[in-house]
Amino acid sequence: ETSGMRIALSNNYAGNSWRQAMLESWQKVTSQAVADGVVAAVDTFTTADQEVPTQAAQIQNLILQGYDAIVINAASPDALNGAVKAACDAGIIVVSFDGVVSEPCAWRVAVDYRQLGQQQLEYLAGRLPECGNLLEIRGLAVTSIDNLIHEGLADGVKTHSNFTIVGEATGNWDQATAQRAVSTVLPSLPEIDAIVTQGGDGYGAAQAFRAAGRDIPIIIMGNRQDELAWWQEQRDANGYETWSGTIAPGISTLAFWVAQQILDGKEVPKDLTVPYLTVTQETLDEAVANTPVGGVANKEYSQDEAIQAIADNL
Amino acid sequence: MTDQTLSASRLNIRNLPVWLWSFLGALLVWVLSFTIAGQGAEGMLVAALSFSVFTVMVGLGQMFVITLGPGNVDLSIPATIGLASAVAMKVMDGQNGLILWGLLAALVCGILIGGFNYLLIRLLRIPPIVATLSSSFIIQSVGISYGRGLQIKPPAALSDFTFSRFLGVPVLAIATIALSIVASVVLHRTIYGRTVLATGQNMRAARFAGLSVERTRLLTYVLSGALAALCGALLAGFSGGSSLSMGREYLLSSIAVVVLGGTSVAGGRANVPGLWGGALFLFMISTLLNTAGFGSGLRDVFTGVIIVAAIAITGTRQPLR
Amino acid sequence: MTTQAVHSGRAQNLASSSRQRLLRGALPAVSLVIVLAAIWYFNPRAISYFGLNLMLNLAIPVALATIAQMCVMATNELDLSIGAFVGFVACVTATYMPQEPLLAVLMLGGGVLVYMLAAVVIHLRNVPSIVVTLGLSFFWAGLAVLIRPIPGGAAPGFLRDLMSFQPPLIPMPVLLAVLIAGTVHLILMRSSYGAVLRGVGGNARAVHRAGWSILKAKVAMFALASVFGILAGMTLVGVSSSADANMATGYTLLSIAGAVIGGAEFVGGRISPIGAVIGALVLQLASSALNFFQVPFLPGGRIPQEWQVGAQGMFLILILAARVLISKAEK
Amino acid sequence: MTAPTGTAIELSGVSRSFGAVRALSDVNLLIAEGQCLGLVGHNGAGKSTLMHVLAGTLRPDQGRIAVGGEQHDRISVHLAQKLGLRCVFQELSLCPNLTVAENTRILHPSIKGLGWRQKAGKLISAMLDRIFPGHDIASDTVVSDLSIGRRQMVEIARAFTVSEGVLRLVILDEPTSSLDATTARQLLEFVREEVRTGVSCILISHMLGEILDYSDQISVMKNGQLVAFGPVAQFTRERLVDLMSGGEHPDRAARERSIRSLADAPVAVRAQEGGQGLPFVARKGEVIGLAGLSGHGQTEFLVRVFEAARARRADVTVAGDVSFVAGDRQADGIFPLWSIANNVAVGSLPALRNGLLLSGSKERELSSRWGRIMGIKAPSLDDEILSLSGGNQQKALFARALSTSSAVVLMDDPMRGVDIGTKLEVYDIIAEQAAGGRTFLWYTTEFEELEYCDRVYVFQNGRIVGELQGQDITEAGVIGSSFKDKDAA
Ligand SMILES: Nc1ncnc2c1ncn2[C@@H]1O[C@H](COP(=O)(O)OP(=O)(O)OP(=O)(O)O)[C@@H](O)[C@H]1O
Ligand SMILES: Nc1ncnc2c1ncn2[C@@H]1O[C@H](COP(=O)(O)OP(=O)(O)OP(=O)(O)O)[C@@H](O)[C@H]1O
Ligand SMILES: [Mg+2]
Ligand SMILES: [Mg+2]
Repeated sequence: ETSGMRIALSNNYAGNSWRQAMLESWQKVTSQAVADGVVAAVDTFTTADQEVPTQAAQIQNLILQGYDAIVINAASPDALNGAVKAACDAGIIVVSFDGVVSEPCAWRVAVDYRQLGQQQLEYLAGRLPECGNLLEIRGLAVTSIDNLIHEGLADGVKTHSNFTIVGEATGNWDQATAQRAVSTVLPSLPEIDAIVTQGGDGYGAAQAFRAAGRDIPIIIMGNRQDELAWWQEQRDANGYETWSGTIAPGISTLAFWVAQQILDGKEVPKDLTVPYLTVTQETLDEAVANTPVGGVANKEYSQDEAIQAIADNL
Repeated sequence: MTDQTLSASRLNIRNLPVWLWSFLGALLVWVLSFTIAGQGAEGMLVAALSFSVFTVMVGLGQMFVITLGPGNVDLSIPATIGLASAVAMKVMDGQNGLILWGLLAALVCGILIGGFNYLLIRLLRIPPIVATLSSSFIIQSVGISYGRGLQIKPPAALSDFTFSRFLGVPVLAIATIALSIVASVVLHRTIYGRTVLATGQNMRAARFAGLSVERTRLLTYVLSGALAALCGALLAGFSGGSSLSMGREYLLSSIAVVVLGGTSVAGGRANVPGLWGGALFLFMISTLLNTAGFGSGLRDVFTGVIIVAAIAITGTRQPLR
Repeated sequence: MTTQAVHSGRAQNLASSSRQRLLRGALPAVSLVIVLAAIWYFNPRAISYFGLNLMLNLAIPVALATIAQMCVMATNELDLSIGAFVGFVACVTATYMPQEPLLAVLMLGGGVLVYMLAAVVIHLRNVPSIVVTLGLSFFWAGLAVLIRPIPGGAAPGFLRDLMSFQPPLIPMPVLLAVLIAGTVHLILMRSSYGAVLRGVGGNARAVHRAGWSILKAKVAMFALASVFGILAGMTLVGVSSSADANMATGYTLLSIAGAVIGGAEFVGGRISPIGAVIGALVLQLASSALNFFQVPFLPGGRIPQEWQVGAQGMFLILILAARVLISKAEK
Repeated sequence: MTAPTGTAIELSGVSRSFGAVRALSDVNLLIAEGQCLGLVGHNGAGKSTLMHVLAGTLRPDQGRIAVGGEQHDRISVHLAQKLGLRCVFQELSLCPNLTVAENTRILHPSIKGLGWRQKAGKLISAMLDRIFPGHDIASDTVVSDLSIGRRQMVEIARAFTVSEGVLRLVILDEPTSSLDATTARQLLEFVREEVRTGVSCILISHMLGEILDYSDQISVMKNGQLVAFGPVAQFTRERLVDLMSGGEHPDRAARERSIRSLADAPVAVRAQEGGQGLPFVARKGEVIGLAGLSGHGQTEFLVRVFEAARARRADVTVAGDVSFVAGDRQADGIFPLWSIANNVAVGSLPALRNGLLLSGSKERELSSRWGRIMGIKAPSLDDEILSLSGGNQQKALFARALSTSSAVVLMDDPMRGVDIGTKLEVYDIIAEQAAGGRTFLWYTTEFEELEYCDRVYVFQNGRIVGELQGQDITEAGVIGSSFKDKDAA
């Protein structure tokens, strides 16, 4: 019974399409939940910058506001631990998703990023049986997500030793940054057969190749609409084939239901892993059709799906 | 006597125009980069030109602002780029026929932002650094609620234009060089430019000399906003769509190219060619470090060391009298 | 008798300009009171021992960083690297301090040396501090990434204890803020060498002509700044219990804004340590407490999510706009 | 006066060049103990440069300096302090952000420890009381709150304070340029008193009367060289002018006052005074003096007129454009990064346009014409303005204002530091231009300059308390008006 309880979302950034989709899904699902009387109130708080201390301060304020649970998309896995611990000490349930926190008292909802990295190599091994030069686009430096995907990719290269990573660029999961970074390394690189990415950066890489006037290799895509639309366009024009795998922004709604279930007294494991969202050549048309222009391919969770996901992880 | 000859030779180095240093730096780093890579000299140069276009564009606006004197700086450039790119893309709606309207809408948006900044600075007497920081927060919010963070694609013609080349040189680069020449003429040969330079040296004296200081300050902030907006619209064309975070890179780099290019942070002295030197230099540094295969940590360390070393070499010892 | 009349007129005028100065000096304090009152109005629970502790413990590192920035501003320079430096210090502290304290201390000492070296370069080569510190910001950020490629580490026990210490009656952050403001006020505003240091910002040539070394003064100020930067990084780790290389990049702008709210100016060596600390507190409260205000006429009674960022901008503007009332009288 | 006793300082063969400019060439100078040396010379003669060498702020290219019998190749700032050489520079050298006491402390490394503030405050207050009895400067005032005249007073008093060691020499580089007549006299009287205790003093001034009345010895400099040296009795005003100018500037007696009747001319400036002040009217072609003790609102009045010409104000009406000659050239006048030519031309930009763009040739033409008229002494007008001597900088500001087409010229004590030869020429230019229909509003702290005015308004406490005309413009008349009993009003 959680109808009297209040839940808050602590978010540290709202400036890109993924975060906007995440917030929109959250808004949609939680306002329905409030209307249905499942919980008393759900409030959303976003900080002005992507700063750890600001978010920590925000969490400390949420403690003062007396929320029953706080759902966090964290700016840092470790540096918020002080604030998260304070929340737990105050008897508040803390659920983190996407950017998860390492404080043991909190719950974590995430995808298996390492697996996501390995999977990219699996796909490429199927496409390029002989061998290949890879360009790796990294995400935001010093984040655990970037690190996990990177390790996954490294594992993949170890398994499929005919691949070599010949270059690396830091794209910060952002198309403009990725375009710029790829442009700086491109002139010095040999023929590239494929680009392994972390999502949000594939389209920028394609733009960089276009600007340099080079043939576009297989670029593993994220789930942004521009990436998918470009892929569809290329497929229609020249039969371009690739694969996409990332975390769906709707994972925020799963975190919400997890928090609600915990408040309800259900047993929930501290670590919840859900499958990442994939788009393949077959599902591309469907994915593009379901994604708003400029938005992100998404999946939102209902309460039942969430209960199922919890059960799967037990 | 030796003292004399020494000071004479120092005089010669001083006679080198300031902006030449940044070009020399860029050249050096470029040579290093393609030597390490063993290839790609031309590709690096073209890439550097293509991206410097945007840095120089916002750098021009920032340069005029910084020249207004100590404390003057426009921190709202990144947010303006983000918002203007969204406005432009939304108005263009992917249709070639609407490109001009989209550019116009972006410009209006930039002009309004510049005017707003000036109002904060003038009417509310807020120091520019904090005024533009505050307004950048507001612009971000406007951007979020206006564009919902969506990434809208540019019309094909705009995108093609930003990629087009003339004799191997990006057309956008040629256009921006022309813009720089105009800016240089405006700076040195118009009353507006003179007023900017005078205000930067001594605002009270500029007023007593009969110059219209306040109108000039307004124009300068508006100019900075407009150039940032133009940059936003073109950048959206170049990188295939608008995004709110697109301008983030330009917060530091717009200031960096201005000061690396020899413009005085204390105001009153500006240098247009130096902007290009500074922009090319910055881009070449990241080319070099990326080519050399450094991880992000080492890359940053070296970037820092190179910038400090470069500026220390070009500096001059000036005795206090 | 006649000269008496003349002089009393002048004295009045002088008194009014020093009254304005006083009023301007009190402005940061007034804005702090206003912010606290607003918070109390919307959430009385927050203005309590527990509440102040939670709301202000993260303001301490900001206040220390602001003081560091102010030290640099006092010499007419600007430090664009303070945020990255605080991040570097945090990484060193969380990574090495608990196990290898000596190494950590050495690295932090190296940080002070680099700051002093920067002052030497800036002065002797006559180059703008903005560029030098811009370069240094990359340097510190890079080192931080090298030290902590992924976030983590642990706060040394003494820092955790310090930051979570609960003295009777007055919350620790309040106590620390007063302590910091008081100490720096003594060093810079009341000591005799402090006057020389500030004089460098006011008129370096005059100080030079009186026989002082401007180089030494600048180096001293930068060294002081680095010491406060180190304290900021250490207290930050004390509060957040582990480190992240990017954790303090925002401190650069925050510290400048805090110093300006506190009454510092970019040229002329006009600074106010007490004001700077209050400015930092105001900023901290503004960035975190603001969004919890209940605004009756808005849907949901709160600032909508997409406007929360903008609301902080408006808030900053409102605080600084209060200056107009005083400046208007002044000009 | 008395014959030289011991030698305090001896300069021999001192030379110094700035690029092509030979500011000092082979100067030999002897400063006797307990005497006041008057140093005169045209603008740019090298007086300040020589003082900088003595104060250690400038290194001579050649030459030796003996202080108290000890030889030095050069004097560092530090050594100068140790030897007891103090200098009040032509450009003010106080830190505006510090209080008067803190500024005093900067000169005295020995004042430290607990209670240093009180010590420094007492020291400076006592000295201010001695030199300028009746001053109103509190030691805890922040210097930026003081008017330029009062800053000058603080700096002078500071130079005479002693906390440890000896005070050997005090250099006063145009100390009276920002002081009104009363304070200037207080200072000079004090200098006489002080030299009697054995301190030496160098007094640089363009007011030859001061030099002749208050020095023991006089040195005349011209183009970087010492052209005459001797006891004061050997010199007269005429001889000094002759020596300085090489006979180029024949000295004239004060101008024969021509009483012009301009009562019918159109009004150029009209200001209504709130309160009990008199109204202000200036007619086309008039030269109006603003008199009174310094710091009584004359500058503020000029600024009000200046602003009224650019934006409508209810209380002041101005017919036509105005231009402004700043007195505080560092704060209100020069653009330090620009050349002399740019600094001159900046006042007339609209007239220098060729279509939309400024014409370089027109700019050069204008600035070289006015550079010549004003006699700015520089190798080239493309040199930096800061390479000019103080007086020459002031001439550039004059050139800026006069080269415009403005109907009204506002002058804020504009002759600070201008040498006598140039002054006379500028007076002529002003008279000529006034005859041509220009109106001049002229605030001056020099009484002699009021004689060039058609009418004079006397200011007190920000209000106009008197109006003098024609033969009534006498020192006594002005002082009488400015001390008109205020309590009675
Ligand atoms: N820093 C400098 N750089 C170049 N030239 C200089 C510099 N300082 C002084 N000069 C030149 O040296 C000469 C002597 O200048 P100085 O200031 O000593 O004159 P002065 O006798 O004090 O004149 P004034 O009465 O106008 O103050 C001038 O021609 C001046 O232009
Ligand atoms: N009406 C007034 N009553 C009292 N004090 C005044 C008045 N007007 C001016 N003052 C004082 O004199 C100071 C200087 O004013 P102002 O600049 O007008 O003087 P000034 O005549 O130009 O003197 P100076 O040339 O020495 O600076 C002001 O800061 C103020 O303190
Ligand atoms: Mg001089
Ligand atoms: Mg004055």
